[in-house]
Amino acid sequence: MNKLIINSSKKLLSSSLNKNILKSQTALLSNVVPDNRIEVFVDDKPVLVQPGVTVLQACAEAGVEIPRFCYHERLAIAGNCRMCLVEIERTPKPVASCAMPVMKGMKIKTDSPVTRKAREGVMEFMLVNHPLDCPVCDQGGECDLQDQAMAFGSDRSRFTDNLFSGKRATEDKNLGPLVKTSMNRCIHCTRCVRFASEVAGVDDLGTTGRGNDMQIGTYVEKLLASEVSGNVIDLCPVGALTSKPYAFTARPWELRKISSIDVLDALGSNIVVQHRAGDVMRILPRLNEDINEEWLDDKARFSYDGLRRQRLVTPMVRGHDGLLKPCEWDDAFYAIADKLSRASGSQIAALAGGLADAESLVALKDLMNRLGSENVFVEESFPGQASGTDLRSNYVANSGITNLEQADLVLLVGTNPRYEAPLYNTRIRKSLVHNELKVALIGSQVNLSYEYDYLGDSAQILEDLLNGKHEYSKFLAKAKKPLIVLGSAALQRKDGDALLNLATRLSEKLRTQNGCPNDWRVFNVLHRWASQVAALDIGYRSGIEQIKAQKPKILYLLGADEDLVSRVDGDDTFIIYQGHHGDRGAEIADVVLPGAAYTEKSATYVNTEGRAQQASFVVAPPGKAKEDWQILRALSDVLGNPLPYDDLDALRKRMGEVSPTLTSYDKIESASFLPLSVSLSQKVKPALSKEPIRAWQTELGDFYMTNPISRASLTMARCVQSFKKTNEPVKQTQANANP
Amino acid sequence: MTSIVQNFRNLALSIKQNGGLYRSILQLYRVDEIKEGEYIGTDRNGNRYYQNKRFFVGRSRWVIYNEKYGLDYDGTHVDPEWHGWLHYVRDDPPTVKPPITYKWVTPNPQENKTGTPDNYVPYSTVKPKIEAWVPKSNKK
Amino acid sequence: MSLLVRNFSKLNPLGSIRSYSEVVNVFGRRSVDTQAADEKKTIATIPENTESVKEVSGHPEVHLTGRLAKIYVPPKNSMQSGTFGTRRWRIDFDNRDRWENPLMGWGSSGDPLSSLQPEFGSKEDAIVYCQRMGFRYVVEEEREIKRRIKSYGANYSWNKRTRVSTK
Amino acid sequence: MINNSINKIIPFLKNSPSASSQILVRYQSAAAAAPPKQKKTTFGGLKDEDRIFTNLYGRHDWKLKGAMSRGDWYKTKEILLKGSDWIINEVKASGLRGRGGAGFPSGLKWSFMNKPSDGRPKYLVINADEGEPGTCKDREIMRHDPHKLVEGCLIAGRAMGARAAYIYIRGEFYNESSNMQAAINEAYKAGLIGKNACGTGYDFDVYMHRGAGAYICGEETALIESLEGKQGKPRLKPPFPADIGLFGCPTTVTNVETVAVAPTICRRGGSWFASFGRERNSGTKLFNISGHVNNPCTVEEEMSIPLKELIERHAGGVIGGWDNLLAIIPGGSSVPLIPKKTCEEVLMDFDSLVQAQTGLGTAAIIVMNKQTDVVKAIARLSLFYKHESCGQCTPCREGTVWLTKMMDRFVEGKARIDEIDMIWELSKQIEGHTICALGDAAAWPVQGLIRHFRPELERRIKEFHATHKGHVLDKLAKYAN
Repeated sequence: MNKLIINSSKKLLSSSLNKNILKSQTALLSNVVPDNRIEVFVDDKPVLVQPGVTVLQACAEAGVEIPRFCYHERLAIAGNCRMCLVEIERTPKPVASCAMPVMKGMKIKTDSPVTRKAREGVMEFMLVNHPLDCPVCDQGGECDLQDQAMAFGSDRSRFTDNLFSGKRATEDKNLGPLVKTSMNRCIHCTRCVRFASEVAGVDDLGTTGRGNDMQIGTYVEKLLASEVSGNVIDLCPVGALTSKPYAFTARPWELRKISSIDVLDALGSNIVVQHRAGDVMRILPRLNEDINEEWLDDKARFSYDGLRRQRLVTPMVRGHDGLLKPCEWDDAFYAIADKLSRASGSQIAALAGGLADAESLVALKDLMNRLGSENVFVEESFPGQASGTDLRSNYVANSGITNLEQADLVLLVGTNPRYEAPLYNTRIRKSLVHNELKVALIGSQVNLSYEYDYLGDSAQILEDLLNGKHEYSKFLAKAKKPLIVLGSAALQRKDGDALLNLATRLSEKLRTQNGCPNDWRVFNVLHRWASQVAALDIGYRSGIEQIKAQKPKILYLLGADEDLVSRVDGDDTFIIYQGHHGDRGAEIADVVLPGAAYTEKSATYVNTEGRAQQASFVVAPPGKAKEDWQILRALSDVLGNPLPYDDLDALRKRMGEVSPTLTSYDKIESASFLPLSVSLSQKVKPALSKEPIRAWQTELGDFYMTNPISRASLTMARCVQSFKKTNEPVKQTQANANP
Repeated sequence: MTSIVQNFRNLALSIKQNGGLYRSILQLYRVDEIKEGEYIGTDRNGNRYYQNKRFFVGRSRWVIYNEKYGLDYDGTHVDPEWHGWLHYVRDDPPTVKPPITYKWVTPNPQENKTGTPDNYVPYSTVKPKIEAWVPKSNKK
Repeated sequence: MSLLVRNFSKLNPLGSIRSYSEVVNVFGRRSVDTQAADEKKTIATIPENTESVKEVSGHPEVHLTGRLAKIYVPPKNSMQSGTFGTRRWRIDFDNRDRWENPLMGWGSSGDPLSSLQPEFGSKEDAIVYCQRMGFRYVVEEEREIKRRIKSYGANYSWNKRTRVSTK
Repeated sequence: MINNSINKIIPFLKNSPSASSQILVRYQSAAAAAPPKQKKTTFGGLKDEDRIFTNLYGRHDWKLKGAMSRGDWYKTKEILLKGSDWIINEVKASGLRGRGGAGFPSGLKWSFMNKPSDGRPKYLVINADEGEPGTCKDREIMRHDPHKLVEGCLIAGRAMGARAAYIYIRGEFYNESSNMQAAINEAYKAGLIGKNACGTGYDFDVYMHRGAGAYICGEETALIESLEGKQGKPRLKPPFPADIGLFGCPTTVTNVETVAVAPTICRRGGSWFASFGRERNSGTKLFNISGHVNNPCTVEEEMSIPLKELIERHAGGVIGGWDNLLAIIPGGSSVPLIPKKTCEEVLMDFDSLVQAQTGLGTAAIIVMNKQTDVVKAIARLSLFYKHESCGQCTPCREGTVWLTKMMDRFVEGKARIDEIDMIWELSKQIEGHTICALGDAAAWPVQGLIRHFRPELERRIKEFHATHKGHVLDKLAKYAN
């Protein structure tokens, strides 16, 4: 944090006045030689732009925003809404600025009478069939059509014909439980169609009919089967596509918007949590070019209703009758203290789950250490032989997410990024579409929404690739900027060590032999859980078997809900569960301590590329629940061994001591210990398993409910249901075909 | 001149009606006032009702609460049947003209329980925003 | 001594003129105006020195010292295509607890800063504001906008994957 | 036909406050700026030996043998061997302008394709999607003279170095496509096209593709989309098809008639072709005369023939005599109509018709005599454009419907006088703001009607209001303007 604080320096004058100009010099042209820029005039103001950019982009450089509906920065150009018409000198008629490339010396007039008249005319045509239902429309208040009608439309209506024939009426489509349609409002910008086919990679949406009868839809009624389908809601410039769970619950101006990050996968997508009077009403993506761009996957966007269900609102202690009973904090703490006082350090173990924040992880580890225990584990295991978790480059996505766009070959091992990290997958897809990226996959043959080379599902292939025996080796050898993405699901296998070993060695081989740039990193681990990288940074170990073997007297679960330990494993073990949802962990616990979910605490998470980010406090934890680190701090007080931090700042200072990466927010510390790791790993020769490598999730139905929050969400349950309903007949016929 | 005499006479009447000087002082302590008037009746709680038309309307009918209430008397101790007469809703007291009793009229009117452990607490009929977890094992 | 410092800073040509600092209530959104010719006009000047005004600001002490201000450029709203809101530096304070009013069910807050979102023309202005008010602050640097060079012809390219398949 | 980038030629109309100034500004194309000096002064009466389409009426054998006997495929090899530059120069010299409606000089257009190759093949696409109401010239060629088109494909393809030609034929033309396919098969069999076409060492294939009956697929980029298997929705320009066209490759889309006359031009020389018609409007042309004439026909005539003479000489005159004429749409449904007075002096060529505030279009002359309900006729055209709008871009998708609704009311007179000005403004809002020229085509007939028949519209409105006292429109009038 200290690094970020900028002291008031004296070089001040520039930025306020020249902000836009500075922006224009850096934005388009970051990696281009500035010499070939051409000059165009926007409203007689000269601007230097890269040749090939569109008139609309050139105007944006000049700080003039052209109204638009169909144009979107991240989608292909369609040019069909005609709202962006501008007059260009010496052209006979106004041109669509979104599609027109600039030419040297072009004189663009964005506010001339011709331009204004054209906009007004187009706006009138947009409105002639648009229903006047803004008061009951969910888009009202954040509607492009509203805003632009105010700014560029006419001040009176001429729709005499509405008296005689009315407006166009279109049947609403059913796109599943997430996207609500109100097709009367559609202005046929086709943004949703383009998003589905370009970004999501599902050709589900399209147009049917022609002329005024043209409709957007799915041809036949079907689920919009995409893990990123919610983004069409954002993209829709009117209220034709709105959010079904959010429908009629709030208006945008009532909502308080808090920037935060998503923790339901390991990417750490940036989000805006919008709440009203302590209720999370919806979650929207926040633009961050380095992580999620402008998108958000459906689980992150729609599982917020899980934050209101199945919550732990009060501490509980298991009574003599074997039932969990609500109680006060003191009672719960004394029950724990009572047990702890009778256990030695080695008899205590802690297990951290996938949604734990770095603050509570540090606090828990400190507490355990004070109690004399070194048994702190993470649920998600990570191979520990050779260098394992000692070297950071072994367990993060070293090349980062943005570098996917520069890569020319991606080898996915034992992962299905489409469901494990949907936005990682859209990034791969983006690169595939725009940069001719090649993708190869070892593992289950899943639908990644794009074409890839399937190498098989045997672990042996990795070894063959390393030795150059596999026929695909020649493609790997040719790649100038290859990437290897190892899924953390594959590392859960018995031969996880061997896979990690092979993948790191292959990566290092490619990096050194293919002539990659110096700062190019090949090896990536794609995690599934938001807490994993921070936990490994802090020094948590993996190995659930160890816990099971030890049979500890006291087991502290910090949000561990993945069913890895059960009552059967240690019948006399005293289990303490701290977390926010009553899920699998709370069910087996003797003491339940209610913690805070990710929207209820200011907490640090480190994403799969090793980037530390902060989730924000949005709403208060429900009932008697408290922020997790505070619970641990209070417990340590009761135990008579208080942790040395009283507030978040002190705790974060301690975090920085444990691992500086945890507090250097929004930065990726590049770790280049891979050569070292490889040299260490060569000593170990673990055996490969014959079992085929399987993906964690193979179909969309698996994607929705993966963690306590999404498992508690009704919306997610509905998604799973409608997915099953859609795919039932297919499965039956398949079953009949292959008995 | 006559008014002074009258006042003394009234005072003497009041003291007499309240049962002597000592009881009058007690009464004064309890209700801050001693008045003389026509005894109208007693309700089922033992409260006694008086009337003296010499006083202006609003002060001409009053109740002396049963002594069992001590200083904790309350407006709701007045019997509903007498309430109408006491507040000038009806001209005749229930001793003269008994009120019509309906089936729905409760035979045992309750006093105000505010401030006591039995007091009424309003409850919300709205579903709680946060749905708390109930352990599965408890449901058995 | 403090007087001297103040005078000195007044002599500083860079320090004496600051650009505007406009306080916009979150509810007081402006109308859409893409042209915004007057965008950079100075509305008011604030002195650059570190003279504290927190004593006269009227904020309760606890909300001056205990709060963390985040200075940042708001990203584009993903629901809309307009970028007007992304032109200035804004201050957000750390969020505080809100609760439902037990009588009426309205949202309540004990936080006087929750509706305050001052906007500034530059990062430095915002920093000076925080210093003068005595807020602790964090600066989130502006993110660079990455614009693709796009071409309509790519939709129909003969050998690229940008070729449009669905309409 | 609305193909061949009409918008390149016909300029955008400025939105001026008054109708009269709009008329002045209108059609100030570069072509019409300064009339060139004319060598000839009288036109028409094309002699039989100068006819290009000698089997227009199907009286002779349309197959290869008959075609060869009429001179087709004669010395095609020599023409091909002279090279693309020679062919393009001949076509340039002939002054041939595209016959699809926009009238872009063909030689110039073909020369756009002669850029050095970047590895992509080039394609010639023949627009045989003849859907313009009133037009029936291409189908005659394809049914009765298909070899003219096949040979034209080869020569035009050679001129632009195309690898193959795609003939996109309207789906409804069943007989035409059958004959066309038969002709192509014959030509393949005779070695005239295909590998080593005509023995020149030049490989050239011709494919036929039947459309599915969408008028918009006659727009060149929509046609390309349709050929690619997608919905026929026009693309924006730039990029022009000569840069990114069919399957992303350089493509030229030309009309059937343009290509079919090319072999004859090459054989008889560009100067022969240029000797017909006025300067810059040279050549012969197929005229389709329909409507209220005694003898509707398709006829090949010299360009610049006076409209009156054309009708009197070939179509047997207007029914009920010339004086019974009300108006004529001279170039297919998408151009504005002209009243009788203009019809008397106008010449049937590009420049003269532009001066008359209309266009040559496809030279489909629709004659309307005084028994026509002219408002209803134009309303029907509006309905046609409404039905055929592809729905891609806003002004056309919404505007055509609006125009149709208003025109339907104008037929009864159920409107206000000021709505005439409003529909004029609406048509201006559509025109020039759309992706393709269909928006313009929908706007122009309405504009033509208002320009020449405003009194008729006003009369109907007054009549309606006289018989419908207290109509809802009266209440509206309060709020109008």
